[in-house]
Amino acid sequence: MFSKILIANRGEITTRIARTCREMGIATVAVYSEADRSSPHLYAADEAVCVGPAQASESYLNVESILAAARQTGVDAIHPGYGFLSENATFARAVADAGLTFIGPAPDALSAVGNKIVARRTVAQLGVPVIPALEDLATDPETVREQVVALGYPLLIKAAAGGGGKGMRIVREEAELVEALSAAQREAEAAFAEGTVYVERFLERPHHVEVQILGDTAGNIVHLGERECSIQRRYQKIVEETPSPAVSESLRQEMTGAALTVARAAGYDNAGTVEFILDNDGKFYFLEVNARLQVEHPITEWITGLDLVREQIRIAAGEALGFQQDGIRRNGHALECRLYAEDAAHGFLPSPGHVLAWQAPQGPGVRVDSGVESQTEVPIYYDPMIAKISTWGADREQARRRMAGALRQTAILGLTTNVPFLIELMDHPAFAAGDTHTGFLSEHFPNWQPGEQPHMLAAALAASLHRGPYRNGDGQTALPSQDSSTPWQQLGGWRLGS
Amino acid sequence: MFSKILIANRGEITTRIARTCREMGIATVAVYSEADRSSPHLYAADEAVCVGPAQASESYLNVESILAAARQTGVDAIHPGYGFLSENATFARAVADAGLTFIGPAPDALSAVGNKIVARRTVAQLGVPVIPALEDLATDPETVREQVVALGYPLLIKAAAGGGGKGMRIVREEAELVEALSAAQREAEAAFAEGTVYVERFLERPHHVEVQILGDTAGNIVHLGERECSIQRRYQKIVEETPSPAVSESLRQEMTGAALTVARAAGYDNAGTVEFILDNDGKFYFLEVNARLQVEHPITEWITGLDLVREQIRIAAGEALGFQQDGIRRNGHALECRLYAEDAAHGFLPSPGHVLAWQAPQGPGVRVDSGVESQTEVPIYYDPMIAKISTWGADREQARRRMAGALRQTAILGLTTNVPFLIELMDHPAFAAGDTHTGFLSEHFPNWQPGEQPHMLAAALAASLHRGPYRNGDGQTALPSQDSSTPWQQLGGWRLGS
Amino acid sequence: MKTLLYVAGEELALEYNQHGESDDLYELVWNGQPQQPAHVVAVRDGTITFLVDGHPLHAHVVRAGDRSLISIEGRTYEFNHTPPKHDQVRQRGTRGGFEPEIRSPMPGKILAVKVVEGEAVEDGQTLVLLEAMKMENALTAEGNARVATIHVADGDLVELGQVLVELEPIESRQP
Amino acid sequence: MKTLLYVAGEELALEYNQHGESDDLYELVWNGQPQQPAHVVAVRDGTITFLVDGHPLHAHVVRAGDRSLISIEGRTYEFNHTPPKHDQVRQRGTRGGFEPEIRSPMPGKILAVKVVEGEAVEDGQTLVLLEAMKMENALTAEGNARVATIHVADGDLVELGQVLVELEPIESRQP
Repeated sequence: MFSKILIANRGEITTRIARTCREMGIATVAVYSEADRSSPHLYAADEAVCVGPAQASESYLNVESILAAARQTGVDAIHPGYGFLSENATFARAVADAGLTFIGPAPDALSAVGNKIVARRTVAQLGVPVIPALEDLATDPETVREQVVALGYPLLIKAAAGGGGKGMRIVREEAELVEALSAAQREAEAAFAEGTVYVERFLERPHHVEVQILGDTAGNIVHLGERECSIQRRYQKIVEETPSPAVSESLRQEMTGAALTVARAAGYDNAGTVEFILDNDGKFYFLEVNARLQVEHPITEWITGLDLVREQIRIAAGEALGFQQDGIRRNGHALECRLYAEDAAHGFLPSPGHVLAWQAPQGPGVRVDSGVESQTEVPIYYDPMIAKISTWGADREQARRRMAGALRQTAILGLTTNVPFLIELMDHPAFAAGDTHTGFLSEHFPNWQPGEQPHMLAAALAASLHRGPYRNGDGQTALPSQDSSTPWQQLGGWRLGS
Repeated sequence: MFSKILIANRGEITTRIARTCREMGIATVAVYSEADRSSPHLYAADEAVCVGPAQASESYLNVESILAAARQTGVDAIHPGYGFLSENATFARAVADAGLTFIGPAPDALSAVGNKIVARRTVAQLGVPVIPALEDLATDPETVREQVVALGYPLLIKAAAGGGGKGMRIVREEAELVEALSAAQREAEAAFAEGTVYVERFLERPHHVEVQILGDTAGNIVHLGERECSIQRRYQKIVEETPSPAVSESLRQEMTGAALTVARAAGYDNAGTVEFILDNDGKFYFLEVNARLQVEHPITEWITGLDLVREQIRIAAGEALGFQQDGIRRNGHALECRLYAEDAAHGFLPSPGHVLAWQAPQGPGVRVDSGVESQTEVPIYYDPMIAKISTWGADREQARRRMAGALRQTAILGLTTNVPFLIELMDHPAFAAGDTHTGFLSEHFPNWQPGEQPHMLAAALAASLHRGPYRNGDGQTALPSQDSSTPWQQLGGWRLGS
Repeated sequence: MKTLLYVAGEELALEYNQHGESDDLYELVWNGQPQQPAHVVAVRDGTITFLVDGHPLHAHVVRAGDRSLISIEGRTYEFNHTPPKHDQVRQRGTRGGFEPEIRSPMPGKILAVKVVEGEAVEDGQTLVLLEAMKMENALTAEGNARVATIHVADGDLVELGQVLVELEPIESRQP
Repeated sequence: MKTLLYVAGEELALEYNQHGESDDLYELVWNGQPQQPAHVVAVRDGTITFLVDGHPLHAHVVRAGDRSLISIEGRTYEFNHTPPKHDQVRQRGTRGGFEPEIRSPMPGKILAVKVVEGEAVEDGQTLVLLEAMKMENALTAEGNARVATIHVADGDLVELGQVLVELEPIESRQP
């Protein structure tokens, strides 16, 4: 087993990986950029190394800098988390060349499944259905315009190296094609250091269902059930759950079987996710393999009791899986909401800034994986996801009500976040009924505005009476203005400055 | 099902019960004393009613006042939590007389098991072993002195109505007897409004093991496995776990069987706990029945996936248990640590006061049930338990390491708490080995002092550099002293008042 | 006691006066309308607990410069304590008609300026690509116009509300 | 820069000076002994993060009156910023010899005063029963003595450190 692991990532996932390492008695090294000096992930680890300036390309995506930190701290292995370098086979090979273990699939399997175009072809040969797509796009926009005619609109542009919605664009008519292509390429280049994109047919209102797999280096491979991830905005998931309300037991057998077929064919090891599109007739299509830990892995951990990071580390250390397929029990229902620093009322526009106050929910069946604390920065340079709340219930309804309660317990001030939006989403009858699909938000929440402001008067009274930390815009404590209308004396309290 | 429930308690358990009610769509009423205006339990509920002055006898133990609040808010049922009126049959009857449901055992069952003396006799008749004891103590101390000679020292004085260590005294020699008796009587009177005590033989270094039971009003009764609660100070548990490291599968069969026998004989319904003393030869003795929700119920919830408060409410509403004994699966291992506002280095002396800062741990497999938040009071009038942290692991070691990590994540300032002590307890080789018994603390932590202060220098630097919040002794924000040695300018930051 | 608060330029008036009998009970008048009185049961650093008609409400409060930020049951409320100034950032989503100043809707980095000064642009044409948090956002012209002034260049970091490009409507241009 | 801090009456001296090259690196001298330098990576309201020899430490900090309270990895540290005064509460657990003043070890309520003024008491004899948080605590005489003054009565609420009873040693009593 490893004695020290470097976590080549930031935010909540670094903290989460460091916790498991600590439980396994493995020391950890966090890396951070100059923009992340206030990030809690820095002090979740036993050591921390600054790997460069704010721009991800110069820090979290900087292979040289990451490897230098690994050498300097004498680690045995590198866990890439998700995003950044997690699915970069070149990085995985460089890690191996440096004599270290990459905690993820072997570089060859990573290449095989990591490039979505290659993966599509392989999978189609296995008899697993794939969505009609155009893989070899010309470089000349005019030629592309002709190439895609056969597919028809709407189209979806996707990054070959991608994931997490980066480098994705939906194109509903030809006029949007060229600009969408170049935007997707630039985004993919920025996010994955690899700008190749491809185009596939866009299905309306399908489900996004994925199967978690886990394989060891001896070729044993199991699935941990599916996750429903249909509720998305900007092609990024915001709510996930398991089991999927759209998947019957027989469909589950088929889909998990297809997922295992894909994984076996790729010689896949470590944790991975096989993503499918499920249409309204119960037909599913292979989408891609995410060759890494998934953001939404906590819901699978809730229902299986497994620690996926621990399994990843054990597998990377060459240990065999400690269980077989029939030893895995799935119990109850789990939900995850992703908290984003974004303005749901204005096109889900990112809203970075300074966290002035943060209160996480707690209680039975509630788990919080947070990348922020009070007085930390959400920098403009990285993904706007600031925390994940997951809940477990004996059934879906209990999990849903727990989530609705947990979101109402959450307080975050200083940033605009999607918490009020998530509250309304959890309370929505269509969500309560399990009628989730990728068109859910545009169908039920078009041009959402935070209409419900039920406690405006109490909020105004709080604004008038507060004894709160007075802060400048940058979050530093400041003197209150000598506003003579605050009623300190009446409250029997004291008065600042008197 | 009930539409509104009053929770006749305070602190973490009120918040915890309110959460389940909210998940069940049941409205809640919290009660609070004048000393608890800042307590978070007040705003965990949908309504809150002040039931009297600080002294528990005038508020949380004031039956008239509680019933008036129930009438005023129009509730259907009262959940008593633990402690206070939870095992008071007179209160249970008064609730029923008011036309409301008492969420707990039927008053007759409560009387039968609630009085420990009666319970001992009943149980002995069933063939379940009981510890030698003297039940009918004379009122005259001299006669008592003669009565107990037959039992021999050391003795244990216990409250007939008691629980939670209140009204308990260990008496190692005759000279201590009289004062210990009167102290125990007064404590019992104050805590339970019932001063009767009895005396039993005190076993050295046994395990304290208890079995959780759950019965519906139709007579169906199941057990949810055992909890090991041996690690105690002042006769109060501070660490609990399930399963018990001291209980083999065959012993588990015997003990849970005995617990069911006791519960059936008492016609017991709702949630309850049958407590046993387990000696080092694997022999166990009935101790008492706790006819209420137990403080440590979260660990049973962790391993069974059941919500015990939900089950209590369903049973009280007349619903049948939704499962049978063979439908209950216990999975993994769970641990609980009780956080007390007390000074472990000075005889575990209570340390009430003002919470200046509170940061709860989070992450996978960690649950926090907290009765405090930053800027709340821990009043002198009530139990010094401020929060419970529970962790789940696939095995005991994972749960233990999670707990050790969670405790290190916890920050509480303004009060002396047992967190540093719990950290050392979790790290202790004897605890890691599962060698728990009621003499654990006196054996391994006699006269404990917080020896390890590994970060004294960093703490001193933090004290020198800190940027507030500056508070007066009562926790109110105040201006910092104009200490010219603070290096704000050097930090590139701002300077308050400049 | 009376406080004036401002939301999206609108003035809100809250009067609150202690009730005679109880030192924590406040009579409230909200924009001239009498309201249920509120018990202020606990005022702490950063949080306040009220009881309104028996219902507890717990508010997290931060004062940031001239603003008060409040969170109650997961929802956020924001008030200004002074009236809006004339030159302040226009509220997002409330613009009407032609907008001569293209402002940054969020802090970010200019990825590309897609126009040059003097260029005629059409309604909907992309003027600037702005990157924030790994997502690209196109800022477009609303209406036909001519680019008067460009204030930023590729790679610039910009703040919320910063003017990036100034436009002149085609119609109103003086020949 | 030099700070003097006090723990249990002991003076501790911390010198911290910025290293020339980096604005967050501090050279430290602790009670005259040079230490590993520390990077101060983030100073926030209520928390500070350091890096010492590559190891991060996260401290929660509150200043309460003259004291600084610090929590690092679940352990609490407390410093006074000014030297102890002569008449302050004696540290618990460090008393030596006869203690003429019986002080309350915690805030609580006097359940019963078990002695009267002028009474002779023996070593270990209970003087006062103090209740806090539902537990009874007996405060006892250390050494044979005579009760000089009783400052409290049954039912009184008392603060930490408040003098409850004053004793005179039997030996030193002037006849």
